[in-house]
Amino acid sequence: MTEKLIFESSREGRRATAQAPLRQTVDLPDHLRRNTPPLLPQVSELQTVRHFTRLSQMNFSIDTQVYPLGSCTMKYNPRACNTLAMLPGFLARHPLSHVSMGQGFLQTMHELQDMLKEVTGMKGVSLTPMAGAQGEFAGVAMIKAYHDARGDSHRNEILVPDAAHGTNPATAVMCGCKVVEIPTDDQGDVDLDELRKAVGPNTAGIMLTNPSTLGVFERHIEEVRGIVHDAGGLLYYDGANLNAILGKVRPGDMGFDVIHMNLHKTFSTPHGGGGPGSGAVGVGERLLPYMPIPVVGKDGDTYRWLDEKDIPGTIGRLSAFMGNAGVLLRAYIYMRMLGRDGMSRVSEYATLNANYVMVRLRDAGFDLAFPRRRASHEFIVSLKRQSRDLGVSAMDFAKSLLDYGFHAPTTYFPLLVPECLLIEPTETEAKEDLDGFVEAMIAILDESARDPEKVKGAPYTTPVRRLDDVKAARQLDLVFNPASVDA
Amino acid sequence: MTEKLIFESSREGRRATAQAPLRQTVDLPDHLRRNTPPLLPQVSELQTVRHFTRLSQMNFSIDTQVYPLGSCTMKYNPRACNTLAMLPGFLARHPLSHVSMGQGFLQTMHELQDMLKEVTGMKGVSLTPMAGAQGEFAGVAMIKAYHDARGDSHRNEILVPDAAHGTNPATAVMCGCKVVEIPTDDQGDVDLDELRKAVGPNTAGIMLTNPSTLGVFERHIEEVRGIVHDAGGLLYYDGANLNAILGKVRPGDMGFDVIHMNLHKTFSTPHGGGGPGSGAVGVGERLLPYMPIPVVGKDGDTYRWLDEKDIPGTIGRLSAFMGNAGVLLRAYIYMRMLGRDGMSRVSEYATLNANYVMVRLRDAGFDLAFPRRRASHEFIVSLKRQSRDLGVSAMDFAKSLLDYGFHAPTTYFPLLVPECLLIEPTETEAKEDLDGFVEAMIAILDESARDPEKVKGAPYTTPVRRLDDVKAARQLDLVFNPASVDA
Amino acid sequence: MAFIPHTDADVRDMLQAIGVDSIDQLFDEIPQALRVDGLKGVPEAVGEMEITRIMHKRAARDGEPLTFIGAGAYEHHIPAAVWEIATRGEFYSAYTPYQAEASQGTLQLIYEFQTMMASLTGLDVSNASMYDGASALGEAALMAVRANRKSRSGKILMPRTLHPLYRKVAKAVAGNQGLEFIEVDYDHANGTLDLKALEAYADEDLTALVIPQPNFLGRFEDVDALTDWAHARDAQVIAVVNPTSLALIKPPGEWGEKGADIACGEGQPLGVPMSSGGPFFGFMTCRQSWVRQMPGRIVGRTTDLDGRTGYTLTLQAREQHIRRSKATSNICTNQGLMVTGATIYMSLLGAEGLAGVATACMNNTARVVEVMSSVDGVEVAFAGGQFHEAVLKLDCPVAPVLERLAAEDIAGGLDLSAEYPELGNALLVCATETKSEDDIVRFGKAMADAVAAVAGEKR
Amino acid sequence: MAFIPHTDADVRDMLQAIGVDSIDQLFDEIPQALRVDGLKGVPEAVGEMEITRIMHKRAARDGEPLTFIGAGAYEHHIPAAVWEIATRGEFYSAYTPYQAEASQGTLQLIYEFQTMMASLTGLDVSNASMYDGASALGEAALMAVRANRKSRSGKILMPRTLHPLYRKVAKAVAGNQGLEFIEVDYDHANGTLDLKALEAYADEDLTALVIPQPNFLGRFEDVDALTDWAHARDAQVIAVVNPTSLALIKPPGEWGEKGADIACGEGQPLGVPMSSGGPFFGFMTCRQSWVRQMPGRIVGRTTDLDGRTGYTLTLQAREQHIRRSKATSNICTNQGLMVTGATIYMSLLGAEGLAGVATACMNNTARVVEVMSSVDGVEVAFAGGQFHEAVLKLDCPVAPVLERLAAEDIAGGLDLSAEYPELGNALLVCATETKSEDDIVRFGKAMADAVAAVAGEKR
Ligand SMILES: Cc1ncc(COP(=O)(O)O)c(C=O)c1O
Ligand SMILES: Cc1ncc(COP(=O)(O)O)c(C=O)c1O
Repeated sequence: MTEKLIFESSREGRRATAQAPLRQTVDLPDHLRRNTPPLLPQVSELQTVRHFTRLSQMNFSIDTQVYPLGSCTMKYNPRACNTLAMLPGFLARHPLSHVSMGQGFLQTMHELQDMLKEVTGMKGVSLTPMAGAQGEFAGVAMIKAYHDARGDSHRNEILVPDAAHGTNPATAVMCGCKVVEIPTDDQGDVDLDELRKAVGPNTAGIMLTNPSTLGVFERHIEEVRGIVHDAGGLLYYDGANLNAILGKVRPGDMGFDVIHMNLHKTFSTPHGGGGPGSGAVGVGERLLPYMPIPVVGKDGDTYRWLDEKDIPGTIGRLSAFMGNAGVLLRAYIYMRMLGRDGMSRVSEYATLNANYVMVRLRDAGFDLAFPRRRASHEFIVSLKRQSRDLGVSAMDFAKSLLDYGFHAPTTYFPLLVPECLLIEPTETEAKEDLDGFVEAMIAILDESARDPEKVKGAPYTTPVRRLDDVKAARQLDLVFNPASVDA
Repeated sequence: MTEKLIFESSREGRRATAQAPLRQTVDLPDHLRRNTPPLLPQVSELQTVRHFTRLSQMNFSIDTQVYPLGSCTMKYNPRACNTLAMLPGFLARHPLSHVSMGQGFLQTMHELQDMLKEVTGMKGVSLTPMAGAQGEFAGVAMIKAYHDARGDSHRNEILVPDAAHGTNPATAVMCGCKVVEIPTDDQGDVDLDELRKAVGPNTAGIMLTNPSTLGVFERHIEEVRGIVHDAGGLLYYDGANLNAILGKVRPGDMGFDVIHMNLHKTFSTPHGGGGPGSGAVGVGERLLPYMPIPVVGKDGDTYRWLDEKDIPGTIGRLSAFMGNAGVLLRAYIYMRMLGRDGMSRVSEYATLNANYVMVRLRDAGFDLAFPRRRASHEFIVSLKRQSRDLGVSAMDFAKSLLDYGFHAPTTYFPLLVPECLLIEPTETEAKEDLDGFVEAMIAILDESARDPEKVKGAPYTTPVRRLDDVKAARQLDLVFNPASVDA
Repeated sequence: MAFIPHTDADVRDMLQAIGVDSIDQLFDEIPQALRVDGLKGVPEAVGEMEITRIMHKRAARDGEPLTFIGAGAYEHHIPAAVWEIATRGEFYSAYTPYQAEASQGTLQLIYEFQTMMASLTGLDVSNASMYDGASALGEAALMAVRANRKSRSGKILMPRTLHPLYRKVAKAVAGNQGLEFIEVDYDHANGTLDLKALEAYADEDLTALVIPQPNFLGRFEDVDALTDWAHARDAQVIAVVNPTSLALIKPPGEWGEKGADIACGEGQPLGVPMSSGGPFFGFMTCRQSWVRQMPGRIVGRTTDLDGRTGYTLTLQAREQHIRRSKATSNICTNQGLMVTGATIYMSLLGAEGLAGVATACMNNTARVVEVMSSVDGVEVAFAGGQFHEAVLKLDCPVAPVLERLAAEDIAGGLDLSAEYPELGNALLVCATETKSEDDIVRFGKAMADAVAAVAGEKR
Repeated sequence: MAFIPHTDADVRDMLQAIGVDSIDQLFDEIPQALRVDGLKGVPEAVGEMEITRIMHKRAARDGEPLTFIGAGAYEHHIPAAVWEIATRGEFYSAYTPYQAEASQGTLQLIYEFQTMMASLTGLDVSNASMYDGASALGEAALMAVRANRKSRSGKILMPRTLHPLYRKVAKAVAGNQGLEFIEVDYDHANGTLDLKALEAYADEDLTALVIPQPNFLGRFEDVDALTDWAHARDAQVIAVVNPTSLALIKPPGEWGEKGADIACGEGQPLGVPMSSGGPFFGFMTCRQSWVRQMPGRIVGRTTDLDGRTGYTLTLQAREQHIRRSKATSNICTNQGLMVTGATIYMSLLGAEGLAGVATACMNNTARVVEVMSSVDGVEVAFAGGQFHEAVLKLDCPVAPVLERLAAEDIAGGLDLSAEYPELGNALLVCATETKSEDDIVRFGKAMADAVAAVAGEKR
């Protein structure tokens, strides 16, 4: 199954007439006018509906497949979160309309801030960052602002464990900092000796994911905190893995000064094929004066925006309005449906599922990256041995899984484990589906021994077979050129 | 791609907990209580969403394929009709609530009645029938009531051309009438001589589809009217094919006394995989006193229900409330978007598309059932010759088309044309898609000559291959029995 | 041209291929005298933007009142997933699954639906839906006539505790085929069918007895005794049941010694919005032995050429498109999409969830009864249990009370005074699981005010 | 357990397989002292039914006002098909298309999006989205620094006719990397950037000039002259444009002799609801030569093992997950689903439809200007053309006027008095194609009343 480009269904003069007013004349000087119309397809409404419906069917998704993509928390996105966030009253609200016209919305945001404070153990929350990476940006910018305000402008080194997500070092640089990489020890914890060596008078802070992207809980978190705080640095918590510890341990209690949360992971707002997300930030006492604006405040019974006047030290605005409001609504609805007890259950069952799949794969002969550790909500299998012995790589396993109807785990991340698969089942998958995944892995392993070429040729059942990424990068073809078809 | 039954994912104690209150205790005597719980699946919300999403992907539909199913008018169903009919205010309205709480809805229904009168040239409209067949029932019941009221209770013969849809004779019987079949002449018109012979003192009326299900317009409609009316019978118009004549000729002007409309065809309410539909009826002067209730009336500025008190001769109620209200909303929205000119364009382009495909198939060597006639919005190809010479049947063509990504036309209906395909492209298909259909037909024809066994084995690309209907009827398996799985 | 994809060039090429000069020429077989020139009475087209505004306004005008009416249409919580999935284009815009290989989604779903409905009613087989509950009863009566070879009378007993609109519809739908519907009175003191009242017909040739459970007045009939009474006289038993209640109460298949023969009813409570009364869907189930008398579509499981399991329409020889005038019914298009919604709904709730809904309904209605019994001028008609409807008796006319409640945005119940004059100023109320304690208290207050005001006016 | 499918038996079997006694034991690597026992500050769970009621109430409370504010978020008609399709589970619940073979739907759609945006802006290539228009500008500034090898200053000129919030965001996002944003004043008499004001910087090392078109005040800048001015000084040109306007007005790629280098802006007008300001999406396009400096995802067309056409993420070496601290940006998750909506929107409208929307917006705003110019105490700030926003000057404070309009359910515009004190009591208004003549007249009347009342109070 493949689908033509929509431009190939375009015909001069065709239109979905019900959708736009007829063109009137307009008062516009010639030098401002556009001469050639843009290349938007000229198609009917049915052609559009059919084209995009068919395209949608070419995707794997949570709603159709098990999707154990590590670090991404691909859990069920309750449908009510979507339909309720799309009620006409929420969609019709202009972001700059008078606060009296948005009390329903603002109340919801205020309650969300409060819930997130409780969940993280932080003192203040700003909902404005639009994804995890922007939350990281806000966090590091606040750390910088804190040091600057204390006259410590030289503090511009951000420590980042080598297992960290790519956004961590990239963020540090965007905030004008230098990155100091900290190695991981053989049990997946931060190498404390190296950390001690790395800290110093220029230390601005450390960015830590806990549990780390290696799928294990940083057991020496209290020592890490001590070392960094003693050196005058602050602790940043990358909340991408909050799903693993919800209701069990709180970043604020671990001593972190700032945290971002990927609401599109832990709080199940949909990933939308790439976004939108939300990277709300929580801060401790020290960083309260620097929070990104706007924040929602409450005066008596009235909710209102807090801005530069209320938070004069703010690192500023990260978006024209208040970030991904609609995503925040979805997270709020989800959190209310989970409730207090449901939150703890999330981490419990996510952890149960991960550990179960881990032991089953181990028992089936797969190598774990950290066989002596508990899995958090995810864990790593390394296919280094298979790659060496059978010539079948982690990528081949990933593509083969697609033929078994499973989305692949995260591949080749974290970079420090060779031929790795980072597997995160999430709490919303049922045992029999986990068993199905394990059986597929075993079947591929068997097949790799019997007929490795077959595995290397996978996938076979997807709309296209393995794509040539090298060609894609070398012979760049990034936009459709109608002339190329006529030729 | 196949999908397990949802019962096979059921596990004792599993639940989609967010969806229902926890069970409280309840005051219910033992003898009233149910002892064993019903066999509803015990599944999670994600499992449910995934199961039914996957099932949906196993369907052909207008939104994904060209669907030239004759007599069914599978045109584009505008999405706005659905979203607007599902606004909270419309969904929340109880059918028996006070009329002051439903003026928005009732106004809409009243306007719909008026538009349908204009479209059909009839004097009164009742929206209550829930599908074409129930509209037919209402129509014939009114004809009966009319004769009864005049003391003509012996008039109980309904004339039905042999090309008629199965619902026509079945309806006549449901109304306590006898069916007298009238043959069709070799040009697809009613055989007038036979009609003259058939009418008499017991004639209640005739049921006619015009254009008929043979895809041609009944050219002697005025003679037919004369013959039946002269004999004291009334004329019933089966409006399934209204799409062919919208804005060109009106049943009322042709002399029909009563008509049903398939709003789910002509006015594009979705077919929903089998329904719901709407079979609103329009009546001329003579049948106004017998309309099924309720009808929407207007007193000054207020809309209200008309019932037995207003229409004492009514044939009664056909549903507990007022039929498929939500379907009627969708039809209303569609009609408003078409508007006056858009209506005529429907029949023009539906007819253009049908005639175009007809001549292209003819030129490609297919036999038309009525080569000397214009197609209306549909037409018939007979594969009798191919069946005889190549052993490839209309059904084989139908199944083969599925492999080319086209839904099959209607097969083996009307019954009087052997090995027939009744093809109705509708006005919303683009020329290049019609060309694609023609090319697929040609390719199958070629293949039938080269490798008929291949064609007889089709389809190959659907979730299952050709199904054993005989086995289905002989070894009835109509409900799932969990015990059968354990065994 | 709204929804029409043709370009001028397309039209030109197509006309040329056909060999005509204009589209108009394609209509040349229609007698000229009959042709009309457009439809002037239809308004000009509006774009989607304008119709969106119009419909938003009308829907907002009708609002979302606090509803305490049941009487055949029930406000239940419908999980968002139900219609999000059911309105996916592949379900929504498909036809009846005539081409089974291209319709396995719909077909398998119907097979699952049939399984659920059969089990819910305790009977063997189910069809794929009828138009609504009331017309399903009409069809069930016709089916009983076909199935009951021992009776030739076509006489069907229908208690007055059956929904008045159902009684009317059954007569309209089945009355033309010589059936005789006989209405049997009930015990005015407790709102259920009186076995004694039946005795008047004990010696007649009866085709069937209709038993509503719970009945229209919210009461539970003595279904075991009634069923056995009918069977003892070779009459068939047609159960008219509320599917929500069946999570909790004894299913028709277990009534009396042998169980009911046919069960039917309104499927709307299973995830279908009230939506001014439709589209809803009727369900019908029966014993295996009478499956060939069933009206409507039926799906069966079978295998394909490769031996794989698949689903297909079966027993089509009962249907109009094959059997024409000898078909079991004229039904063709049914209420497929509603069945899709209901199947998703039942899957999301499960037996336990549906039982939770049913108990909440019962308890909330009991609470309304409790609150109302302390309102001046309001009395509860029948002592003892009810499912989720109850009859109140007012000491003033009902219509003006309902009008006052409507002004408070409360749909306060159904006026029974015309259909049940023997009950006086009677009002049928219903509280489903959607009603909170606050709602019920608000209803009670509003009722007290309305009754006081109307009674005051009268004086 | 909401959303958790485990049965007791499942848990038992799984714990046994793992070899622990309880789920709690799985957390034994977390230092005991840090453990919390639940989250008491979070409310108890509510079911979907309860949260549905809560959210319906809150949404109804905020209502659907008559909106005449633009200022970066525009109310347009959005075809129903857009979000019906974009929220299909397969789009909605998929991740970033890392596994290309399992994500062809999303990938092909992004390729189509890139094509549309590149063409709309008249540039060569597009990325797959940024967070929003304002942050996209920040990223564009950083990109200009990377791309402009001739400039070492990091100085970016930003006219005050650029959205004030965009200026703030650009500084917040890009300010930490040593960029210097210089605000340039405009001609207060006609609301556009004064070429003369630029001359002050004529001899400096400039990295880029930002040109908004139409500008924040609704006016058209002299983009040709400005572009040429910048290019003559080796400064790059960053266009900030409204995509709707581009159906009608000259695209950045054709500005001046050489065209703008980078275009960015807010994609929300392309089918995304206002929704309190997000999720929206930023777009960014540029010349081919600088594609390797682009931030964000980019999709390329390629072939598979069998030679079939397919789509995949490409140029990933620019991105954080490969390049880490040397990436062009830290962006990872973007606004994918909004892009899905926008691509469907642009397909449904086509070039002609989008031009229809743009002309209706221009004409409606012109009509607002006309109506307002006859209101006592209201004056139009600038003579001559505007796109779909215009500045009004009131003879009384703006805030209380807006408050009065809000009480009439009219969102009456944006108060400019704090950001543009030189304009006095200035109000920015906008009328898109969604406004009818009646709406505009109603707005005019309400404005007249509000201004009269506020002016009266003052006196
Ligand atoms: C560990 C970690 N940190 C940060 C991020 C970045 O979050 P986002 O994609 O929302 O920007 C991710 C997301 O993949 C992540 O897994
Ligand atoms: C010619 C004709 N008449 C009547 C009907 C019956 O209509 P419905 O299916 O809505 O009952 C149909 C539907 O297929 C039809 O094609």
